[in-house]
Amino acid sequence: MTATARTPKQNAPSPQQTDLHVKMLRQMLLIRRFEEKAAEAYALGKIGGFCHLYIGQEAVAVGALAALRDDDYVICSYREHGQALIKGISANAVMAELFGKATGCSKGKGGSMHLFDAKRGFMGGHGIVGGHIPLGAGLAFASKYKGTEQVTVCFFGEAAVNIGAFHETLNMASVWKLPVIFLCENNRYGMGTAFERVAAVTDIVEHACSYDMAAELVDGMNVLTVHDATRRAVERARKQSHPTLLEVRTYRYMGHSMSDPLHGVYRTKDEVEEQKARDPISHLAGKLKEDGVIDQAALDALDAEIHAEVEGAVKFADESPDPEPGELFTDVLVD
Amino acid sequence: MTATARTPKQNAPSPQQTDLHVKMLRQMLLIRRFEEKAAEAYALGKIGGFCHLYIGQEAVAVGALAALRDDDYVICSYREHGQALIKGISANAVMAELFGKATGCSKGKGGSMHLFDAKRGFMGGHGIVGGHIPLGAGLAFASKYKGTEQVTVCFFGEAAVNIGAFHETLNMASVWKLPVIFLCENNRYGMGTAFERVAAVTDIVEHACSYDMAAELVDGMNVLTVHDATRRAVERARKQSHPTLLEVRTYRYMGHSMSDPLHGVYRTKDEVEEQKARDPISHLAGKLKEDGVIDQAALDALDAEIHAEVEGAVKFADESPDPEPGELFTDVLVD
Amino acid sequence: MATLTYRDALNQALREEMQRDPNVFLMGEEVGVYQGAYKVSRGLLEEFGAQRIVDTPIAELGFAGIGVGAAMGGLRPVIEFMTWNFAVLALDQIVNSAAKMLYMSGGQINMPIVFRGPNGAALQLSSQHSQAWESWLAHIPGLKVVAPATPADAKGLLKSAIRDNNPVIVLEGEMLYNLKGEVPDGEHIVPIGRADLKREGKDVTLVCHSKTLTVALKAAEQLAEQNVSAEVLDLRSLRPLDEAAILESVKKTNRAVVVEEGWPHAGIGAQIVDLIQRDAFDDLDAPVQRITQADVPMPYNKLLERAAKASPEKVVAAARRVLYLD
Amino acid sequence: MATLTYRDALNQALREEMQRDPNVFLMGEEVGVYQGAYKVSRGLLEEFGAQRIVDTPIAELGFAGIGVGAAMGGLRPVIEFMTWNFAVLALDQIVNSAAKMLYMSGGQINMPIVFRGPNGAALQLSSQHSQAWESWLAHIPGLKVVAPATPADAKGLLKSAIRDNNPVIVLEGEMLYNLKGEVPDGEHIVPIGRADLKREGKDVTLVCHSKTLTVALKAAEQLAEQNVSAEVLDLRSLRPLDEAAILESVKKTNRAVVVEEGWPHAGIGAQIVDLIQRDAFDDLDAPVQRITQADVPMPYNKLLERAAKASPEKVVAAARRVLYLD
Ligand SMILES: Cc1ncc(C[n+]2csc(CCOP(=O)(O)OP(=O)(O)O)c2C)c(N)n1
Ligand SMILES: Cc1ncc(C[n+]2csc(CCOP(=O)(O)OP(=O)(O)O)c2C)c(N)n1
Ligand SMILES: [Mg+2]
Ligand SMILES: [Mg+2]
Repeated sequence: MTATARTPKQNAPSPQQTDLHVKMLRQMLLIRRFEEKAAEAYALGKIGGFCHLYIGQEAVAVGALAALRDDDYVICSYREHGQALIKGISANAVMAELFGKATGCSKGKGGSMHLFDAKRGFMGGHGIVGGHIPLGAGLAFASKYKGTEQVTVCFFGEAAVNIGAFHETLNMASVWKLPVIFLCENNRYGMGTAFERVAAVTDIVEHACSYDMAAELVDGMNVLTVHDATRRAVERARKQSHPTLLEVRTYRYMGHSMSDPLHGVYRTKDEVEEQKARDPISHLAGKLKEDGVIDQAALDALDAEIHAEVEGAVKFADESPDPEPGELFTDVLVD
Repeated sequence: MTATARTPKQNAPSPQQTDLHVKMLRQMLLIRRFEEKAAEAYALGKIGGFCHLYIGQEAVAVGALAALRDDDYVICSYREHGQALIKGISANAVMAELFGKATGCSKGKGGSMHLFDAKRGFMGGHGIVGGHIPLGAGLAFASKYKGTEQVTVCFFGEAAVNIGAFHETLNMASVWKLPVIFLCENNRYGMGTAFERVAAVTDIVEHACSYDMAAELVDGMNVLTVHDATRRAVERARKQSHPTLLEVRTYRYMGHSMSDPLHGVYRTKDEVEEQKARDPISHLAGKLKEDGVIDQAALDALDAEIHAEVEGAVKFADESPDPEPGELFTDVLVD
Repeated sequence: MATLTYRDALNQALREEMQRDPNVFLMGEEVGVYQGAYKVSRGLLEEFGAQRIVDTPIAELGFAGIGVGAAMGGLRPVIEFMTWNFAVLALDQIVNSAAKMLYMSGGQINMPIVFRGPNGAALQLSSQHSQAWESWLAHIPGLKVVAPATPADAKGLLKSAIRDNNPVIVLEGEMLYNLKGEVPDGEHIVPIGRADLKREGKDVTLVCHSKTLTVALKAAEQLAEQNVSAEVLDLRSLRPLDEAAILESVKKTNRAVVVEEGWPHAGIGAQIVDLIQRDAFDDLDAPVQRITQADVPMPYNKLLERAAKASPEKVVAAARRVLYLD
Repeated sequence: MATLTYRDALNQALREEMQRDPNVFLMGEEVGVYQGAYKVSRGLLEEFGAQRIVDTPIAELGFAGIGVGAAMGGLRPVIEFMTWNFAVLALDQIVNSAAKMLYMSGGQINMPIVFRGPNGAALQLSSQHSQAWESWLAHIPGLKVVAPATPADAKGLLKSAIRDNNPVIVLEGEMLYNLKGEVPDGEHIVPIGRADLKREGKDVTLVCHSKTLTVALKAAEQLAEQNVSAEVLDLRSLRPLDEAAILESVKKTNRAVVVEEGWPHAGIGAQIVDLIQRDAFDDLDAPVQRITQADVPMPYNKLLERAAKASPEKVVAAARRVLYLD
């Protein structure tokens, strides 16, 4: 069992690595710009209900998913726009879902909290805290049963560690040696509650001891660190069929959901600003510039391209039709 | 945090200690003989439903409860005849409850799994595995809130450690520093399932680490060891309002409940016999004889007296009336 | 008498009962520092301190059970579920511990506990966050279940619930928190088990509760324009039901429509129909009709969601059907 | 055709379906080494091995959810609850994950999962171990709910449930496991959603399911001695309900008594009454009566327990009432 923060070795990156890094930068930017657009659309009343943005946490989804095969499974909580986009759902289909349109990835029936694309292995956004953790183990159970060597990554927030489902599942995943990665995005708050106010032990990796599970504490503001740790966990899952608990320390810049204040009474504005100084996108962009991989012009071009993509997504969503009225009664049961 | 087995210091016992030891011997014998009678009565159809005997585990209830004040709370699973008897419910009232009679400690409405005596701080037998663990913490919450310095001991089996309620509760008990002792009777099996088949980590004390809680591993076949460990935990609860997790290693001689086979397919007859060689009653009786505190004649007399008590309880239960038919509709709500 | 929102009426009830009885405390997610997810507990942490306004981890089963244990230990807990959607995780403690403790202890252990929080669909929260649980909860003996529709009833019923020595479920309407109404100051108590005639009429009885009161009242207005006089009976309590009030109204109007927020199959409305047809059989001039949520998980899309919910138009149509007007 | 117990009929269904489809597996407490708490899975571990007969820890919420996840991953899990009393801990997974997955994914994810186990009171198991959950489960769209009363139906419905691509709840009767009856060998399928006329009659319809079939059949015999011809309709499926069969029978007899095992308030029986009064209003010669469990937690004492349960005597009395014989 390991429970220590590791930093990747500082060798000169290979061309493939450089390509990967640029790709990850692009992906993080896509999430960032997408979420900014979603916030705008929410303010305009085009998106309704709860809408939980991922801004600040982009390195986690991007770093982790870069370690996966296309046929691996990803399953998430309600804060899943980022993972959905990176698992291959188009910005159009995600935005249209937020708009509740028929062209959305869940046909407008799921909304922000329930994005799905089963064909791409994106097994949903789920709304009950902790409720999807056993589902993640179940997906891994199926892969192991069928011998497909697929790996499942299950993302959840640190507050979910206080709920029973987390513990029941980690125990079974360990007893049955399931190829699953429990990836805890520790952004320090569950809604307005700082984790240390409601958890006796704040290092989530500690829980791995009770389940004899491999674990790693990871800097979630660094996409490369996240990628490395996830690769190790994926290998453990794919080769040995062993589960891993990853605690990835990250930070959410926005309020819990669109209806919540940006920092509120539970954290200071200063704290938020301090954290923004560790921004994962600026961090990687800076590094790539330093390494001479890209320059500011290339970065600007990339950003413009992404801007166009998400603007296009808004337009697509806007112009897409609502589901037919009859859709109310379909998909309750299959024949 | 401590998580080691301790043995009491081997000084010559004081007269008070000797009295206590004899009392504990008597209490263990009472449970043993009571349960034997209950088994007989069950076979005769006088007791119905599920009936979980405590034979083999007597040292746990007796040792632990000897460390309590009268106004302390005890709360248990369905395997609670022993604790009920030691918390001060008469053998008559317990037996009558098993017989479903109006004179039973729950008026015949609860049965074997739901013995209650609120005035004596015996807060029930409960039937859903793990379900009473939060109740125990809640009792401790109330004592702390009111400043009564009462301690709560919550007994449960090792299989309950796999269920969410255990984890949610330990976390809150630690965060809120509740004066509660989580006493896990690890008898190695939950029904027909050996703990190691369904738990990733078999030392239950390990879970205390995840909740920053004091813990102790205790030999449950030795009533003195149980008593000592519980006294330490009670002190911690009463003086500092700190919770403790006690893992008490014990063994059940009988089947899971009266309808289950004695050993079945999940354990060997030999294993059961081996464990019986560590019998807590013989062990203490032997020690007291060795120390010259009692002789065989005194022991026989004690046993005869207890026999008479439990025979009396059977007679009492037998002759007691069933509840009035109208009782079906009372106690659903109070006015 | 002041004009208050439903939210503030609940807040007032909590505050007054906590002032009155030091054994009353509030526990739940975000009730303290954050002032309540829906701000029902605003200001209470400041007034009563962290011992009595207890922020919990996300552990519904655990803290519901701790509440039940605290009630066994002599306190009067008010357990807030951020929404009843999450309380599904705590049902074991509500059903097996709270509702049965008195009975299985042979009458020894009272259970003065309140479980409260918003129930039912708000706007576009999709299927896992839009459930109305009254039919499940009202099914359970050993519980009382109330569902206030107005600020005054919210205050009066919550006060009754807190003073009750039995476990009481208080179903608040998430969409009602901003609703304003007159609320009597101080000692305003609404007894549990008593329905309230919110509008008198003679042609048809509209039976409703919680959010469907607004639906029924709007329907009654539309019906009035069509020369149909609808009586609107707000149940307020779902367990016990005010059977006498229901029967009295139906015996007067001879026709009824039951409007509920939840799903139809084995819903609480079916129980009301059962009562009416059994005890007012000869008074009924038409079969009782029900308007419920569509029998589907709640969709996210706004139009589909609207179509799924009970509406005045649906109630009007049902009323016209029982009057054989169409 | 062999004579089998209800237990062995279920065992046969499981075995045959597991032989037929390697994606079917059984998971639950004590299903393997211990051969099942009620021996429904006897011999299956030996035949199919530990990968397909999976013993779990006591973690109902967790393993129900793992089952749902496995179904999302393409398997066909059969999740055994040792009894449905413990499944109350797993309701979040049944309601929020299994029942809604297809809908909230916009039709992408099928949910071919079975949740099964004994439901309702056995003998003197007291309040926490004697609950009948059909009314709760049947309330939920996205689920199918069946409750077989005979060995043949047990086999046929479990086979249908396992082959269904939707989540199916199979409520077995703990008191029925030893019941013997003729069971067709091999491919015996009972379609979900189809009631079965277990006895024909013309004066009154007794609607029942699961354990109350025996009660209704005994009542019908007693009624026959009193020259009353009772028809006994076994619902078998509670969601979807065979509405046509219920209405057809009531239109023939013009009177009905609904017998159910659970509590009355918002029970499944109320839904049947609602249906009958709405769609057979003019055919009804008397209000429909219901016989249910007494509206109390189940007591331990044998006599009280007996008094709490539905009985042939109570059904006979209700039948006489709807026939205005008393
Ligand atoms: C069981 C349950 N309880 C409460 C909620 C309401 N709720 C939604 S998100 C949330 C906070 C979760 O925090 P965390 O797990 O840290 O994830 P984050 O939002 O930080 O990504 C709460 C309390 C819920 N959805 N489910
Ligand atoms: C939630 C729940 N699941 C299953 C059961 C059935 N059951 C009763 S006791 C038991 C085994 C419990 O074992 P353990 O906790 O070790 O206690 P022991 O019986 O050994 O004292 C099981 C599975 C139950 N009562 N509650
Ligand atoms: Mg968080
Ligand atoms: Mg055990």
